[in-house]
Amino acid sequence: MTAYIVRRLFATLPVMAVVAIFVFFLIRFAPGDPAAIIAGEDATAEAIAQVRMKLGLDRPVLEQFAIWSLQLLQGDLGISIFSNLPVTRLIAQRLEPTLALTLSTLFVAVALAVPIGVVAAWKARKLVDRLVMGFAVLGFAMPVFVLAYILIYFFAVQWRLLPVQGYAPIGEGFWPFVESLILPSVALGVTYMALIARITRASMLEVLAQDYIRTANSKGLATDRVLLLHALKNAAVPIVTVIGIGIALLISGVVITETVFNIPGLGRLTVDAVLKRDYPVVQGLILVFAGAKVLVNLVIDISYAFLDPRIRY
Amino acid sequence: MSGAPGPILEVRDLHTQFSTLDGVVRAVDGVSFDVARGETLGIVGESGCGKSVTAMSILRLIPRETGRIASGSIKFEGEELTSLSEEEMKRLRGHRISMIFQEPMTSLNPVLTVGTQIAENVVRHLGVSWKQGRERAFEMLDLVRIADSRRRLDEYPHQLSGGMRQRVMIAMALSCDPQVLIADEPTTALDVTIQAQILDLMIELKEKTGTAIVLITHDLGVVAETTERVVVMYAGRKVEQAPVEALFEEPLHPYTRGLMRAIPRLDVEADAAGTRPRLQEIPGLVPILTQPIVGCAFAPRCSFATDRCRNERPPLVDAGAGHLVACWEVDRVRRAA
Amino acid sequence: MAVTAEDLAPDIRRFSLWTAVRRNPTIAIGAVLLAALLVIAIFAPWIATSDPLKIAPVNRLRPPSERWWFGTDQFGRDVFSRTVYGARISLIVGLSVAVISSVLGLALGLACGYFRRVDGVVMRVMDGLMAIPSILLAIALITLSRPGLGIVIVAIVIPEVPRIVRVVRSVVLSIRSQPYIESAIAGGTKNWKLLTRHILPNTLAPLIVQSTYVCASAMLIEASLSFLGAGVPPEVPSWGNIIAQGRNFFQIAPWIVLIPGGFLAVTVLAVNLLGDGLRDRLDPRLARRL
Amino acid sequence: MFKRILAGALALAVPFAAGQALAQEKVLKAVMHADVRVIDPIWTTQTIANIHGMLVYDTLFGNDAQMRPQPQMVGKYEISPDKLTYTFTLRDNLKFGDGSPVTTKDVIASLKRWGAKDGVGQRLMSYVDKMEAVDDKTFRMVLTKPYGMVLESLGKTNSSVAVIMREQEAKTDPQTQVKEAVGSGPFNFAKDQWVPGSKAVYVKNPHYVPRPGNESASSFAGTKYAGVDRIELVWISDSQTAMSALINGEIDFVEAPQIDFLPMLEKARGVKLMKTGNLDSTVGMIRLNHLHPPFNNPKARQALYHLINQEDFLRAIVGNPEYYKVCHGLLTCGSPLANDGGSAMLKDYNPKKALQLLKEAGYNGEPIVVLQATDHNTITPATQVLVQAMREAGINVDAQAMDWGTVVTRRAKKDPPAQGGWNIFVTTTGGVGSSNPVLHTWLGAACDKGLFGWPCDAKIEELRNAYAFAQTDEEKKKIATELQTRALEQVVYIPFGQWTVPLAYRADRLEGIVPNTGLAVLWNIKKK
Repeated sequence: MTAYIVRRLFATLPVMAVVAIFVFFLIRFAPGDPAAIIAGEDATAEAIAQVRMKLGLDRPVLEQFAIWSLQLLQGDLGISIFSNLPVTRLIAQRLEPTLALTLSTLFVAVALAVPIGVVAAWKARKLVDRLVMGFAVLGFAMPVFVLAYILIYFFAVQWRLLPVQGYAPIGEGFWPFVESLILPSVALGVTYMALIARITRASMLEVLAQDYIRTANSKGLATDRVLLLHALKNAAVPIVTVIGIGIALLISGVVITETVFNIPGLGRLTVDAVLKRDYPVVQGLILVFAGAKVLVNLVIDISYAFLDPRIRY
Repeated sequence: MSGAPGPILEVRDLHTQFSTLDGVVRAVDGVSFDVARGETLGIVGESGCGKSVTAMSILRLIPRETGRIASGSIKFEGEELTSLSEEEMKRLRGHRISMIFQEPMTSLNPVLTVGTQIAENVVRHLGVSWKQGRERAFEMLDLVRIADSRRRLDEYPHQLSGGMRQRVMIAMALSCDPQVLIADEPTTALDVTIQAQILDLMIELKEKTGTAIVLITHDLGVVAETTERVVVMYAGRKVEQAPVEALFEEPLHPYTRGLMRAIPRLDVEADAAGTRPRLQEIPGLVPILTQPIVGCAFAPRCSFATDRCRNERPPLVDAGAGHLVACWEVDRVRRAA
Repeated sequence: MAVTAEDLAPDIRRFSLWTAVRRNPTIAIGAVLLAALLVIAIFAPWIATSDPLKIAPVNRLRPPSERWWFGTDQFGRDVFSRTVYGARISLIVGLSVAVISSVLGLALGLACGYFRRVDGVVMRVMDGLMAIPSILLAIALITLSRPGLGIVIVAIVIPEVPRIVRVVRSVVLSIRSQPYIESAIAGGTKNWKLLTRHILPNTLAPLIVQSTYVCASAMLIEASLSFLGAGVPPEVPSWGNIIAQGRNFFQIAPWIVLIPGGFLAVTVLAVNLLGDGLRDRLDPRLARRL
Repeated sequence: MFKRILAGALALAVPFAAGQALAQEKVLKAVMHADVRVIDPIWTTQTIANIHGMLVYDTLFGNDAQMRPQPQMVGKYEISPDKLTYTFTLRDNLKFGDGSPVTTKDVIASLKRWGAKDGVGQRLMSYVDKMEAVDDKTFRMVLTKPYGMVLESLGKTNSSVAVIMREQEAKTDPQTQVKEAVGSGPFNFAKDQWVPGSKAVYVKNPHYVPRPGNESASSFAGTKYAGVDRIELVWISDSQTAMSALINGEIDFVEAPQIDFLPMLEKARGVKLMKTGNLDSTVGMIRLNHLHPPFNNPKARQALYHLINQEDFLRAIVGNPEYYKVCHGLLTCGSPLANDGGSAMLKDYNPKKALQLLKEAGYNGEPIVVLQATDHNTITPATQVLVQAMREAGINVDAQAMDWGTVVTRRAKKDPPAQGGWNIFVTTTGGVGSSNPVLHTWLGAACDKGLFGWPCDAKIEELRNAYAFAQTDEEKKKIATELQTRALEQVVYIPFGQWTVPLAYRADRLEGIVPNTGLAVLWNIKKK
């Protein structure tokens, strides 16, 4: 197993390399002279030239790439054009809220959607199932931001149950922390839940039609044992796969959710950096998000081995 | 356990139906039979004749969203199964009536160990601890003659051969000493030598435990070797019933005769899919079960058919010595023999 | 179960519209909704009650009424007319992204599945692209250029292509390993003939299904981009823009957000339903998986 | 890479823990109109940088609400009879946030840097012969001419305030941002807790010495002190969210609530609105690029006057007439110098005439590049109204959408519009600055040295100079009228009205807010 994990880790390297190359050249093709942006509002031509030299922008592209890659390997993502702070620091500052939001959403969505999907499959074609499927189809079509505003309007503005905006670090107490995450997690999680509930139902339906479930029923096993052990364990691989695919969805959703709920996480940093054309920050963020996604895929792949004894490495 | 005499299982006028987009399918259309204690009863017929549905109906395993037992009675030890609650039914399944299936490849759960799958049955019904359950599983594996049984307990189905898996299925089904074992095509998917071994094993265990067996098959060869009494089904109806010797000596229904002619010889090789050729040699098509069938269901394919056959449903009549047949033209058939 | 309708009644089904709808209600609902939206989009100039760009500050933030069916926004523009025109943008983005990414994905997928040498390089690049979350990639691409409908489409296409390539490639690989294709290759059948006769037709069903999902997700991404301020120029009445500009007034003028939001949701829903229905019909294998 | 980020995250957790330990401290959570991104108020003209600056730094003088300069850091001062020599002595014991004393070296370096960068400062410096330190606390400013606005300039209360930095920062090239924000103002900038794009944190400066005597605070004048232990400028870009957060009690203060929400804020329990001063706080301007065709021709510039119906703009931006005013002049309406010199041209709204005049001026349908901000409360709708009006008139508009920060960058480009330059952008400026011909830098026409758009007219500059030396109010008024007439003819910019936005705050928690038009100040606010 360890050997497999190591091998898979190495296999992610080319992917990350492609991302890095892409990110580097993406920014090189950007319109406007980064040096001019850095130099400021009414910088002279000389000042711009000076900045360009300082940043090494006057050197050949390949040399720039080599320097940039070397810095990258040392964990140096450069300096933000606008705030003059190291990109790593900006990202580190924003990591906690985003991690908290995605993890809580992941947790809540999986904890709710999987049972919902199981029940829907169990009660296939009954009212419960139709409600669940209706929710799944709608949830998948609902734009996150529209849902978010509706949630804010009722839960925060009308009924004053939860905060309108913001993020309370866990260091400021557990309840404020949880409170600040509820609405964003729901808004962010609905699409994700719809996806997971749907795949759980489909996957369970397929499994429930299998001969071994008939066997389990012929043994007179209790319903929960049949559903949750015999069926769900077999349905787990596609469910886990979709949970993994959905992480990408979450990351995209985080960008919007954090904007709506004013959460100082990586998503808002992304929007700000992109709109301000703060290229080093954009580069760093793409790398971090891509890294996260690759890592998640890795974890998912490895989890298969625990879920299905037929998979061998 | 009531020691009352009489059949352990009585099926009376069973109707099982499925609703589909094309209408209601009458999969079992008024079937009755008894199973005596310790007896081996064969149910034969082509695929789609309703024999599997009959078996599933007894255990009430018909999928609720599409199918239901429309009418009829199933009595187990004098107790009416159709009126039991689902919970009571669950207590019965795998415990007093158990079942094994056609596909040993797919009938075992691929993600649970063999030991778990046997032990959970024992734990569920006999109220023993998991440790004792595992011990019982180990005994059962020994009983069905799986070598190295201790180690096998912790293996997954994909690590076993087809024959071994069917042995595991049998071990599982018998683990709670059931009164009735329903075996739905238990050997069809296996190759010939294994088939014989499994059948021998079943008979041997039956002798040992006194379990009655309902053996469902399309294979008259298997019926001849294994069973004591035979029910022949066609299009959801019982068309003939007889002690096994009587049936093979003088089949009275034209359909049974057709089946006899189509018996695959044991030396015929199984095809690529692992199954031997089925009984498609009788000309014509199985009737459409969504349409009400007027008259004899076999009439369209029957060389003896008359207008009466096509218009009036033949009743089951006793042709002597417990040999029942539903055919207007029994006499002609007899003469044709 | 042993008995199914298919086994028992193989050849008595007669075609009728009603049975088709009953058998596959999702396709029907999706298609009807989508057709309605297409009509709205095509005939927008006749349906709209006023110029969607016309600013009338005197009439700002009016609630829905007889004169302004969907109310007005903060510039006094008619939300109904803007929503109607917005259907154009959404459908143009959805359809063109679906078509362009399908064509590109098909070409690349066929090449990858068929030519081993191409496969290595292209799939590495695709893996890299897929590692970047699509919205992130799209906004990054858009900032490289001036905002416009074209660049938005391109920016959404690029992250969608790898998904299609994967689907097509896997189909090609599975067909290629079929004995009859292998023998055809051994027998010297021309590449293009193999592609067009055997491989292409088999890829179409999953491709069509996949492209409906791409279409739906493209419309959502377009709206999200506009919402984030990185989409089509702000004066263009796309649903995302209408919502983005109205979001600040949600508490006093919720119609600016809810109505186009509803239209967007219904459109995406329609496309998804159509996709589900098509999938059930064209690709039962996939249907069981998802 | 991840290791580093992880380490950073851990490092970050420490201040969180610290924040909890000090839970008893009084914290003011305020949402300003923008996010603190640049910490050098001299380098940028952004108002938010100056709000930041006024928390951290102090000034020599501060103008009061009547725009009269009052000493702030200065203890006493003398003006020679010929009005050429000013001698300033600093108050005792003034210290920077790091504990080091404020000396005349710091003061002179800071004034030099300010004088090199800020328009008002540049003008002042053009009359300064020398600044010399007498000792650590006293310095002398010697002028070449008896310039009349020395103290007003030093005490200016709108953008690019003449703040005093440490010498080490003040020596930074004015074109480069300072790296640290250490001043002698009431608060210290907690740079380690600064999350650009989210919040900026200020803690009470233990070394700050307020003016003695408890002088009542008025605008930048009077006794200033830190009323709370900690100020968090939380950035909420969505004005509706900011409003809801205020009503919900998540924050205490909103500098610029959207006017559409004022009725809701008025109704909200615990929330109060407050007018920031006597003048309208904001003036809207459409700025044309005088360097490139067609607007290098005054006729073409004037043509646009006929496109502008101020009501349209004000309705779109403000909505409620209670908070806006049409103003056909360049000096803030309602201020002493407001006049109608040249106003007639602005009152003739006639889009057809506009196009015709434009064509007469040589316009042939080339695309006019408008920098269109997409994320600004007022500038975004104003630009949209303008673009729409231009399109309706038949002008070929190339509206380039970008965020306000990018507009700020782009507008500095002198390249032709086709090569990354521009023709038109819309902006706003403070009503206080705009009421004075000299402080109103957008009124200037100093060619290359002027502000973006680079109007170039010697007569305008002459008149602004003359104003600075005018002795009587009558003379001032006369010059102001002449100046406005000339500036409107030259079209230094096109005004589209003025408005005021009250600030909103939790009256159940805060008291002692000092009103100041144009640039919110947060000193003296106490938390109950």
